[in-house]
Amino acid sequence: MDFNYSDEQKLLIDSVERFIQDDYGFDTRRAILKSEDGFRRDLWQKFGELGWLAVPFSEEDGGLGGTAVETMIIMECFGRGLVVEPYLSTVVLAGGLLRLGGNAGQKETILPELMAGTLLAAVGYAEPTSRFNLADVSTTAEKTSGGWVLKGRKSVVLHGPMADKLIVSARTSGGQRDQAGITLFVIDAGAAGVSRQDYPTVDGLRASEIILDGVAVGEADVVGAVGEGFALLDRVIDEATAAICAEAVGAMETLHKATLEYARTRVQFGQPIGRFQVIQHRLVDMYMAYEQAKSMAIMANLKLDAAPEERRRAVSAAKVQIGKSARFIGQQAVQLHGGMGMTDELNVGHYFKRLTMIETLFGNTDFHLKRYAA
Amino acid sequence: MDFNYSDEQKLLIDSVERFIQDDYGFDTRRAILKSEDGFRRDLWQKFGELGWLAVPFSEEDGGLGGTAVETMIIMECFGRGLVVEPYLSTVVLAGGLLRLGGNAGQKETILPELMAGTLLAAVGYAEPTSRFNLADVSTTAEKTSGGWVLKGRKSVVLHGPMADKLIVSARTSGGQRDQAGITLFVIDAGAAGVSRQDYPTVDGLRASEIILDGVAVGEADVVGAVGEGFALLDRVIDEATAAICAEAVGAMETLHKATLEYARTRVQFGQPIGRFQVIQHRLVDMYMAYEQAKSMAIMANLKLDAAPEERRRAVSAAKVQIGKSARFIGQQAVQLHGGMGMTDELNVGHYFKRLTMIETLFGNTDFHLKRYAA
Amino acid sequence: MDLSFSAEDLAFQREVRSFIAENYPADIKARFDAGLEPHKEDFVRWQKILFEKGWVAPAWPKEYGGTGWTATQKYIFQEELGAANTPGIIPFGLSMVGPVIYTFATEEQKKRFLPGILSSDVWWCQGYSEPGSGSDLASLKTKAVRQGDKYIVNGSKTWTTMAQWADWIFCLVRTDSTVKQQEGISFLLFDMKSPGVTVRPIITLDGGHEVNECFFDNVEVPVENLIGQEGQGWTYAKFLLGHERSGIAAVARSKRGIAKLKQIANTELADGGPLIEDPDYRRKLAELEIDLTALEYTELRTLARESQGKGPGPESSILKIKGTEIQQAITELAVEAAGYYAFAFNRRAMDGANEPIIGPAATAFAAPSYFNMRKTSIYGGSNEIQKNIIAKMVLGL
Amino acid sequence: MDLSFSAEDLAFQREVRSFIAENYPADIKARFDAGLEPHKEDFVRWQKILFEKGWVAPAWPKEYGGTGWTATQKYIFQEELGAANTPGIIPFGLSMVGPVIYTFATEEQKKRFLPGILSSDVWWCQGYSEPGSGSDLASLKTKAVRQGDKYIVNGSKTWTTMAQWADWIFCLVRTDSTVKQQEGISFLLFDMKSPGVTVRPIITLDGGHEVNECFFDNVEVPVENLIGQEGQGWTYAKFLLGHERSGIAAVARSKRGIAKLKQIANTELADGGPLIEDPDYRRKLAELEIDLTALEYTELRTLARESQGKGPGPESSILKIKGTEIQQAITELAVEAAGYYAFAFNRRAMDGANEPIIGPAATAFAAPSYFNMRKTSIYGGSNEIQKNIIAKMVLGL
Repeated sequence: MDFNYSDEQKLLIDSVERFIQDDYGFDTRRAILKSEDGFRRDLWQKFGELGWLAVPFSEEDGGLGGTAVETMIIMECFGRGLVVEPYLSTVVLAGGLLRLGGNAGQKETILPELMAGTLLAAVGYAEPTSRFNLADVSTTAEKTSGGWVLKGRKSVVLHGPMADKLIVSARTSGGQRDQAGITLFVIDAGAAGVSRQDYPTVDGLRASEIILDGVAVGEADVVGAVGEGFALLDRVIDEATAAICAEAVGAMETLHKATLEYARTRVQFGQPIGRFQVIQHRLVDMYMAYEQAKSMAIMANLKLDAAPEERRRAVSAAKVQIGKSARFIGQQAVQLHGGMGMTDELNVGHYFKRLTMIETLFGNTDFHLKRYAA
Repeated sequence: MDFNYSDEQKLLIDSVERFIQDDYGFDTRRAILKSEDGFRRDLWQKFGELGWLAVPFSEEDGGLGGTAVETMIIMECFGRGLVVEPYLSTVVLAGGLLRLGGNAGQKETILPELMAGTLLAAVGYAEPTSRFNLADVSTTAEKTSGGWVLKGRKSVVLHGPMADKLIVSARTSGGQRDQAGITLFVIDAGAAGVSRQDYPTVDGLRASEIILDGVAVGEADVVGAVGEGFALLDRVIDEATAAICAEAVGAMETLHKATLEYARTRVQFGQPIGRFQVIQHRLVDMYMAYEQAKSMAIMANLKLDAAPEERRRAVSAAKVQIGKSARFIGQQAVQLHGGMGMTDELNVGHYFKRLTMIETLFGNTDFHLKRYAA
Repeated sequence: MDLSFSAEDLAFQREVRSFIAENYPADIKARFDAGLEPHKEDFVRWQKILFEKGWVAPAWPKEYGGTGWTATQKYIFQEELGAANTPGIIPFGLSMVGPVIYTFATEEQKKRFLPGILSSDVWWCQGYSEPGSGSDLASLKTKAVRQGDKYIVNGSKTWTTMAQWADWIFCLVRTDSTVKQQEGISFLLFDMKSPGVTVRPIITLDGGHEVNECFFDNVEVPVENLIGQEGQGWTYAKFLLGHERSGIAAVARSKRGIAKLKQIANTELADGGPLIEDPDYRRKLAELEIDLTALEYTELRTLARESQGKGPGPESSILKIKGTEIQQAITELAVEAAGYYAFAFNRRAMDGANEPIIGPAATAFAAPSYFNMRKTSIYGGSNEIQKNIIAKMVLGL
Repeated sequence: MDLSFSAEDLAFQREVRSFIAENYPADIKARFDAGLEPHKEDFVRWQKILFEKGWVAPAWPKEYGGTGWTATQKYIFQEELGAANTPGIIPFGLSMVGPVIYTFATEEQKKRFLPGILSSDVWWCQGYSEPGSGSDLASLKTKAVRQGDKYIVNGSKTWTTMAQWADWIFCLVRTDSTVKQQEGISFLLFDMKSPGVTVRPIITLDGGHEVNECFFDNVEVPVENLIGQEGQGWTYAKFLLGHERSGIAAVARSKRGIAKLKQIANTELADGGPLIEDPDYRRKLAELEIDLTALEYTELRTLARESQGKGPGPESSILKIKGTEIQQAITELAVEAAGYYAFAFNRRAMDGANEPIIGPAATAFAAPSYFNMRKTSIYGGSNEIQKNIIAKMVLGL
């Protein structure tokens, strides 16, 4: 048993932390949010140059062969800086599906560009009525002679507007909520029959509603096996869940530190508010919530390769803890900052908003409690 | 809309409060707990003389024609004094069943003695596997030529050891958890076939496991209509639930006051602990929990005569609030009293224990949340 | 003790209900029911309708334009307004400065200011908080220096709600820095169009513009705009904060919120069934509704005490704390109900732009509302301050 | 980073497991599994078994009788003891006074006291709290006045756990009242059979006898029983409180508690089905188990830091707070599972009398255990004090 980072991992931490500190200040991020694209392509290129986009891929596939710990490190640092670039969608989600389920052709054509930072991708796993159930798929893939035709709607596809490739789940057999019969397809974002409605999200990202109206795909565009997409998607969504748990930990850390600093300096009734015992204990409760969340994020990331049952329980347990901690820390950070915490001007509200959406993303606390206890 | 007590009600409050203050000190109660009987017959007689045992019964039946408000007043005062005498079982439960469902003969023979304080009664509504579902009845009543024969077991019959009469639910038709087919019977505690295992309860009462092994009863011993006991029992248990909500309010009030007083006087680190802001806010939270509980106890008691659906929701809502408030106030009263709160010597633990059992009695918080939302 | 309404009360309830049904403008109702950001005109129009009926100021003494209603009638009125989802009464004139004026001002000032408040022709805003003062209101720094028959006001106020729509401001200013903090404060009224007044919007984390900073640069205020005595402003300020707490529990509003949650939970799907059948969601809704019932009866008990001439005392801080906790919890459950569509930032649609809404309309503003409602435990004396008040004033600690 | 055990660790785990299986006496196990009040002999026998194996003091330096294990081995050992439900190590000798002695005492004192601690031939108790001192330990009043080669001790101690079984006490006494509170305290050891020592039981709200008051009436204590220097007792006391926190989180114990809850919830019926299928109960169990998992990994992270020579610092206050909250929550859920049978006060059966149990055996002591476990957030520095410590020492407030 070992909870220490290797020397290489420490270097990675330094590198990402330095980036956040030097190149991703609050004003930089604010400008990105207001920009047309909603992300910075030059920074993304830099991620590629620094090797961050290649981290989880095997050396065989041209990657760096990193483990979940490296992804955890990057996501935790990104959480500290509230990075909005599409790392989660492109590298963790789409990259994860291709890494574990992609065929040789897909890996050869897509992964090099993805790792170089010249190809962005997003994954459509949710539908208007699916809520958090990955098996609740109404989008259909009808068999044709040379492949399949997709029809349906994928909702809240994060980073959809900037994606060059989309991976979507569709039903090739079975009933609406059957796990069997789901197939994953990779498609060009610009393919005929694909239409998008793009919009900003409350936490500063961009997302799309994606309508698939007779999108033709070939046999070679299936990711993983036909009808067996659920297990692959479930696994990769678990990886992504563990990744956003780490992101949340980073965001909570920054938020707690900012609130602590504010409590030390903000004077009310003749003394810093951090002298008031109620505020002190609140900050202690936030600190404990943070430590418990951090422990669980580590645990979940280290259990991603366990047997599916154990992995699912570990990830759900972590998501429950992170959901509770994130809500508490987010709300209390705003509360203790008083009116300032309510402004768009201060970073606090932005962390709170991102944490709120992480609470929802890939299933909220109730969902994961049930999945854990199932 | 009116939240004030009438002048008569104020007199009743004075009278019960004076009794608690003058005749029911903590040492008196402690001696009662250690006594063979577990209650004081002379005090009970006094209750009779003061008219308290006749409060809810109609003038026609020889009672005082009081409303739920009078019962609420008595129970709230009893809660302040942690009175262990069998008012709930004899007057509210058994008395309630006879008041609403008793036939003329039962009323004539039992109620006068009950009101005079010479007859005690208890009600068996729970069974080893019924939990809080009043319809979950395995005890059977088999029809004979002249009446019925009862077989089964009633568990945790509060005040069973001292009861002269028992009213029990038994199944005359239907399946184990059907509401239809339940019949209530009044029996002599000493009847052939009745055996008891008596024991103390954690909150200072006495209770019995009651085995009915072929107890013969007559047609005249049915309370209410054959097969329709559920609605009657459900109504009276709601009355009793509202009554213990009031009792809990009284207990919480005393406990909060005692804790407040302790916080004002207990010196730690050079000042009364009530000066520490965390303790102050805790006491405020307890105060709010008490006020919310009091509001709900009043509401439920005033809605006992509403249509069954509304009554049930009102009572369940109150029981949920009281359960939460009682747990919080009880635990925090012990916590703020520190080691002293843990001793048998101080009254605090006794209030906490009674509040804990009230949380369970007639269905705990989870049970009533579901009943409310049903 | 009795929960039922008298025949008179029931008749009154019918009267209020039918008045609202007949007079609540459909376009305002549509905007409010959709959860869109209201316009200034919505508030003004509705308040004028109530004013014409004589119902705009139930809390005021009859001689100044009040209704003379019993506590029960006031409660019924609030309930009916809440149930109908009418615009809330903007408190700055009617609930805040109005009572200060009719209690402490000169006859001349009453004649000058009260009519505009009642008719909603003058929109007021509140100059209390300052950038540095926060919960420690008495530490305010905005200065008013007397020069002849004028005060020269310099300083700034913040979190000034709807100042962008305000005609006048009532403002706490420091007229004496040589005495104890609380004793050097005065209560001034002035025109927001006075030279030297600048209003800067503050955008909140939900993207809305509700509050502002106000800057005063040598603003000249005639001395006849001083209320009461110089240096007594803190007394009036405390009176104002303690006076009008009816509706602070927001019970009617929260009832509507819960009804809307139920409606959402009946249509949102979870695993193919309505969300309301999810035991966790169902339980949370039930707990919230029970919390609200407890608050409602606590408020009714407070009103009953009040109608006997007791209070409203500091116990009403409970109403503020529990009321805001419940309002916030409602928005939390709305976000949970929204699922993934909580992500969609429909801000421009919320502000009334003719843009399509992403996701179901019922939850389109769930997340911004949740973010926005965090303010309720901060403003009007943070909930921590309310607990300090209860500890001191009610528990004697 | 890696959660898996090395081959050596796995072998060690097997060794511990089989040692327990072979050596844990069946009669003690039966009593502990049934939740009965343990006898003194249970603890002593089990500790002697561990002592003979050389495993009784893993936290001690090897030279004094420790095991020399790695942090992971110590963790595995605790886990296995917990899983097997063995008697907990009585801390007073092995975890408290022992480390003080080997750290601060003279060679002679070490020789005199350490063997009896390791062999469990001497049962120690802790003389810290006093009737008036509570969380404010340094305000203690028990006096020791030096007369020649003796101290004369007068005063009293309270909450003295298992003093009724104790042979010796380690006791904080005031040897100088003229200096600052913390500077006038000394650390004395003395025989509980000394003339003038009286032990009075304190019955707790669950009806149990676990703690006592100890009265000292002119108790004569030889000066060679003073540890370290006169007036330095507070230093040793703080060392003791901060030193041995391994196991403070009680993870293994709580894991067993949750396993038992699951077993209960699988047999108790609710509406004809097992309670575990009730969605509310199921959710609460899941939440508790997740809380415990988080605590477990927080403890592991703390141990990891510790094995790198960092800490255990004040962060371990988290372990105390969360650990006790979880222990208490487990007993709450047991009471809920018991339903009406939680009423039955099976105290005499719990104390080992040959009496029938009312209701299912698995929940027979649910309520007394719940009442008893309230102590955990009070003792060892109340959870409020722990939060003060974190605020000051970790957050720097």
